[in-house]
Amino acid sequence: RGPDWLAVATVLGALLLCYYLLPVLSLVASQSPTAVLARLDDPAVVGAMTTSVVASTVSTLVGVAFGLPLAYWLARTDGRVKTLVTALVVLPLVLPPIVSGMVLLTVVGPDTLVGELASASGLPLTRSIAGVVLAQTFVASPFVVVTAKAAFEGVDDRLEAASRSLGKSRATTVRRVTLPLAWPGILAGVTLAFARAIGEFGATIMLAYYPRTMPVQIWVAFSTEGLSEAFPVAVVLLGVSVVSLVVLN
Amino acid sequence: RGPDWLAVATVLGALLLCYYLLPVLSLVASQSPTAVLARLDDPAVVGAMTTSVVASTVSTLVGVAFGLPLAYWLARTDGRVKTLVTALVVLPLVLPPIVSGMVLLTVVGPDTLVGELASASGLPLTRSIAGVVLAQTFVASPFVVVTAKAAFEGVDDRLEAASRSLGKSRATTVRRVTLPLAWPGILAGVTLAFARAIGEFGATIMLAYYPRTMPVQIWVAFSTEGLSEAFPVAVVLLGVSVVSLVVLN
Amino acid sequence: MLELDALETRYDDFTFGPLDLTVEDEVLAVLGPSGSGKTTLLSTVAGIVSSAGGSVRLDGRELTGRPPEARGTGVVFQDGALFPHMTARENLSYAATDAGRVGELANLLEIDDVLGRRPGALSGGERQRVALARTLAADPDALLLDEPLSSLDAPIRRRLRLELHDLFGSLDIPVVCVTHDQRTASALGDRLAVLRDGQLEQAGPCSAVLERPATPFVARFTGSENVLTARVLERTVEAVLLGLAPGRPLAALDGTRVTADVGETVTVSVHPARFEFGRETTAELHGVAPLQGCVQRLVNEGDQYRLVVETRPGGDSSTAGLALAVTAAPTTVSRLGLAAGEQVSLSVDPADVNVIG
Amino acid sequence: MLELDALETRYDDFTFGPLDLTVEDEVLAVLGPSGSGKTTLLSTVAGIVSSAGGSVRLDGRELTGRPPEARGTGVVFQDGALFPHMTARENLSYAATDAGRVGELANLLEIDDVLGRRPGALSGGERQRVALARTLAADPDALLLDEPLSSLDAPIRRRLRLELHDLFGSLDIPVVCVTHDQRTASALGDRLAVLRDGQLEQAGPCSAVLERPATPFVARFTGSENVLTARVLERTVEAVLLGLAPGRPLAALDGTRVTADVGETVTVSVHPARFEFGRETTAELHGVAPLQGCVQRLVNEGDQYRLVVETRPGGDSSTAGLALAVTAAPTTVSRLGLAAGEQVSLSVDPADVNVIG
Repeated sequence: RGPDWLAVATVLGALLLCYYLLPVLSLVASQSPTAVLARLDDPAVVGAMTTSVVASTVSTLVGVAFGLPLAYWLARTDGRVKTLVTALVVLPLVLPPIVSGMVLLTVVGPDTLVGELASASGLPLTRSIAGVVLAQTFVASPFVVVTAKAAFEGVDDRLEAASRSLGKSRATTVRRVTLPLAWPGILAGVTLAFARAIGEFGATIMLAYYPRTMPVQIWVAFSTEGLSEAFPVAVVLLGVSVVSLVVLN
Repeated sequence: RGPDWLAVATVLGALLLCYYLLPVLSLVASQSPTAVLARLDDPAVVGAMTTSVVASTVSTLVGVAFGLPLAYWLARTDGRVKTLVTALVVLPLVLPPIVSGMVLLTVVGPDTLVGELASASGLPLTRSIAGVVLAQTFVASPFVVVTAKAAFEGVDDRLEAASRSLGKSRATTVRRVTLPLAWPGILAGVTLAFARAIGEFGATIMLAYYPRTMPVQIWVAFSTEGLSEAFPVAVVLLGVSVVSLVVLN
Repeated sequence: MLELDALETRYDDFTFGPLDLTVEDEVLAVLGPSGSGKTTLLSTVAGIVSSAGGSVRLDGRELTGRPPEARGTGVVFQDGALFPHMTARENLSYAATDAGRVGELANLLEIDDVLGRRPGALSGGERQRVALARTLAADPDALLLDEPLSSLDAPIRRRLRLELHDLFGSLDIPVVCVTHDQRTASALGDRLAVLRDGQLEQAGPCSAVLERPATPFVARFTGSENVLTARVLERTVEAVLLGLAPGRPLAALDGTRVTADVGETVTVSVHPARFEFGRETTAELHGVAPLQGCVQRLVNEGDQYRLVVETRPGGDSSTAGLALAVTAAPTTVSRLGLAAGEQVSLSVDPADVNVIG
Repeated sequence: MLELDALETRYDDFTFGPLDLTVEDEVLAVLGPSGSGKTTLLSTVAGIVSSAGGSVRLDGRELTGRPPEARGTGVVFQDGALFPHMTARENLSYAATDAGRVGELANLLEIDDVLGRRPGALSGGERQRVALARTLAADPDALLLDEPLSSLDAPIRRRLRLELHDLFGSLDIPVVCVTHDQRTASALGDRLAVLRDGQLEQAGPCSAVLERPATPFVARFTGSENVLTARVLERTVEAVLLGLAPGRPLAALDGTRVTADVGETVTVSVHPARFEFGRETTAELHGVAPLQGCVQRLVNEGDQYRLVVETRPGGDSSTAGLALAVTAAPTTVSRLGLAAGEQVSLSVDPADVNVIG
C-alpha cells in the first residue's frame, strides 16, 4: 500500500484554509477600533470613501445594464461565435490590471481623440471620477457577464419554450421566467463585480490617480507615511466592502 | 406595445463588447514591434520577466497542490460547514488586492514573529521572491479552488459510487474517474489563477516591491519616465501572459 | 386541421423528415423508439426549433417561419416543464387568456386541491395535470403532447390514460401525442403514425396500423413480434394457403391478400396475443390443422403469461425449430394447465395473419 | 445469502425502513412507486449511503459500516453509470479482477462488437449490457440492479427481460432487482417485495404476491385494480358465498378462506385479466350465476383490450352501478364481438378472488 493519500490531501487543504484565514484574523486583532474611528474624520479618507462607493456603484450598475443582455445572448448561442465572444469577455479578467489601465489610456487618455473630445466638453475621462468608473467597469463588468451567463445557462430552455408556446413574447418570457430563475446567480455576479470594483487598484492608479479611491489612498498613505498610517484606511475599506456586500445580498 | 427591448438589449451588449475589444486593438496597433524588442535587452525588464514567470508558476503549482484537495472536499460536503469554508475561500477574491497585501504583512511582515524567524533562517518573506509567491498565492489560488470545486461537482457522484462498488478505493476512484472527468474545469481554474498571479499588482507592491515583477516594473517606469517608457514592458507582459496561457491549455 | 407538408429539420447528425402528415380534429398518436425524432416533430411544429424546409399549416394559417408565441400550438412538455418559481395557480394564470378559465380547468383536471403548491411539491401525476391545464388555459388551436404518461407509476398511468382519452375526445382541435409506449399510443390515438430514424414508417387509423403493420419494423415495434417467412402452399381463385414449410399450413387467406404464386415466399407477421390455444388437438380450426409445438418458456408477467413455443414446421426433429412468441391470458393458462415442456396446439384466425409482402 | 436486519436509513424528509429481508441465491424483485425507497434500499445495501440502524450481512460477513469497495455488492445503476471517458472495453477492464473474464463476459452479453465505443456512442440496450458486464467483471457476491429496463424501448426491453431471466438463473448469488414496472418484476423475480413509503408492504414468492396481495395498495400496484367490498351471503362448513349485494353472488370460496359471518363484509380484489366472459348467459359457472354488466368503454391497448364494465349489483337500475376494470385478449373480443354499450356476463374462478380481509 502507498501513502495515505486521504490524510495528505486533508493536511494540504487545511493548510490552505489557514493561509486564507490567518491574515484576516491578524488584521482585525491588530487594529484598535478607536484608531480606525479617528481616521473617519480625515477629509482625505472621507473623500476616498465617497469616490470609491459612488464609482463602484455606478460601474456595477453599468456592468449590469450592459452585461446582462450580453450574458443572455451568450447563454443562448452556440458555435464559434460564442467561443470567440466568450474569450473576449474573459480577456479583461486575465489581463493584468495595470495593463488594463494602460490599454484604456490608449483609448480614452488625454492625448487621444476620445479623451480630447471629452475634455473639451467638460467631462475629462482621466483624473476624474469618470476615469475611475471606466477603469472599474472594464475590470469588473466581465464578472457580471460570466456569472450571469452561467446562471442563464442553468435555466432549462424548455421553460422558455413553454412560455413562448403559451403565447408570450421573448421579452415577457425573459422578464417573468428567465430572470427570476437566474436571479440568485446574477446576484452572485453583481456581488463579485462590486467587490472587484471597490478593490480595483492597478487600472485605477493608471487612469485616475485623482480623485483618489480608497485603494489608491491606502497606497499613498503606505508609501509616504508607512504601514501604521495605511492600516486604519485599509480597515475602513474592508468595512465598506463588507457592508456593501451584505446590503447587496 | 412598449419599446423594442430586443433591439435595446442588443445595442447594450454590443457596446460592452466594443469596450472590451477597442483598448486591446488600440494597444497592439500603437506599438512598433522594434521598440518592444529593443526593451527585451534591458536587464530590468529581463529581471522582472524572470521574477514574474518563476513566481507565477510556483504560486500556481502551490495553488493546485493545496487547492485541489480543498476543492474536492468542498464539492463532496454539504451543510453549514461548506457554506462557511466557501465564504472563506471567496474572501481573497473579494478582498481588495492592496488590502490583501496589508493583511499578509501583518502575518509575514518583517516585524512579525513569522517574518523574523524566516529572515533569521535566511529566507526573508518580504522583498524577496518568496514574498511575491506568498502574495500571488493568496490572491490567485482561490480561483483554483472555486473552479475545481465546480468541476468536481459537475462529475456525477453515481460514477464515483459505481467505481467504489466495483471494489476501487476512494484514492483510485478520484485518480482514475473524478480527476480525468473534472480535468477541463480544473485547467480553466489553473489558467485563471496563473493569469491572476502574473498580473498581480496591489498585494505584490505591498509585500515585495523588490524583486520587481513585471506589473511593478510597469508602474515604476510609468511613474518615473511616463507612459511611453512603460508601454513596451506592458506589451511584453501581455505577450508573456498570452504565451504562458497558450502553453497551459 | 394541422397540415405538415414536406416538413424537414436538420441537426448536425440527424435529419428529420421530409414528412407529410395531416391531422384533423382528432388524436394522432406518434409512436417510435428513442431517437426516432418524436420530440423533434413536436418542436418543429411548435416553432421551438426552426424547420429546414417544408411548411406547417394550422386551420389554413401558414405557421412556417412564425415564432412559437404566434402559432397557437399548445405544447405539454415531457415532465410538464412547469415554472418552478410559480405555484400551480400562477402557472395557469400566466398562460390564461381568460382568467375565468383557470378555475374551470382546475375543476376539469381535478387539481383544485393543489393549486397553491409549487411544482416541486406535486406528484408526477399532479404535475402532468397542471401542465395540461396550463396549456389548455392558453386556448390553443392544436395540442401537442410529449410522452405525457412516461414518468408515471402504473396505476396513475392507467387512470390518466382513460381520462386523457375522454378529454381529447371533447376537444375539437387536432391533438398530436408522442409516445414510445405502444399501449398508450393505441389507447389514446384515433390514428397512429410510426416514426423511425426521422422518417414516417407508417400512418393510418389505429387499428389498421396495429393489425396490418406494413413493415417488419412497425410489426415488431407495435408488438407483432412474430415476423415469419411463409410459403404459398396452394392457391385457388378464392383462397391462398400459407405454410411455414411444405405440408404444414399456417392459415388459409383470402386470395386477394397475397399475389405470390405457389412455391414463392411472403413475409407475414402475427401478434403474440392472436394465437388460439389447444392441448394436442389436431382438429381443424379456421380451415387448417393447428401448429404443434413445445412450450420452451412460460413467464408470468402479471397480467399475462409470455410463452416461447418451439414448433417444428418440418414435422420431425431433424428440421430446425421455429420459436414463436405467444402470450396467453392467465385464465387460459390455468384452464389448459399450460407449463414449460408441454405440448400445445396453436391456431390463428386468417384475419390475424398480416401480410407484409 | 443476503440478510437485512432492521435496516434503516434517514434523510431530511424521508425514513427508509426499518426493514427485514433475506435473499437466498435467488432473484428478489423489489416493486414500488417512485419515492418508495427502492434506490435507497440498494444504496444502503451497497454502502453508498450509510445506514442509520440495523445491519446487512452477506454470506455471513457483516457489511454494516464497511465502505462500498469492501462489500462485494455489485451495483448496476439506472442508465448504467458507465465512465464516459473510457470505452466499453476500458469500463470492463477497470472493473475486472481477472483480465481474462472481459472477453468471456463480452461474449455472454453479446457486446463484442461495441467494446471499442465510448458510452455516448452506445444505444440504451447496449449501455445496459455493458453496465451489467462491468459489474459482473468485478465478480460480486451479490448483484443489485436499479431499474435495469426502464429506459429501453419495448422490443429491446422484451428481449433483455428474457435474457436477464436466464442470466440471473445461472448466477449462484443473491440478485436484487428494483423496478417500478410490475411486468418486469414478475418476469424476473423468484420472489417479490413491494415497498411503499420506505416500508415493506408485502414480500413472498412472486406468484403468491401477485395472486394474493395482502393490502389494497399491493393489489392496485400489482394490477389487481378491482378492490371490492363483498358481503358474506351464505356460509356452510365447506364453503362461503360472497356477493356484491344481497342475492347477487360473486363467487363461492372455500370456507377456510373467509372468517367473517353472514352479513359481514370483507375486502377482496380481482385482477382485470381474471374474468371470464360470456354474452348474456345466465348459466352457472364455478357454481354461481355470472354477473351481468354493460360495457361502458372498450379501449384497444394493442396486446389487449381494456374494458370498463358497469354492473348493477342490485339487479335494477335504481341502485348505483359498480364499475369493474376488465381486460380481454383480442381473440376474446373478436370471438364474442364485444363493443361499447353491449351487455356481457362475467364469471370469476373462486381461486382468482383474493381475500384481503
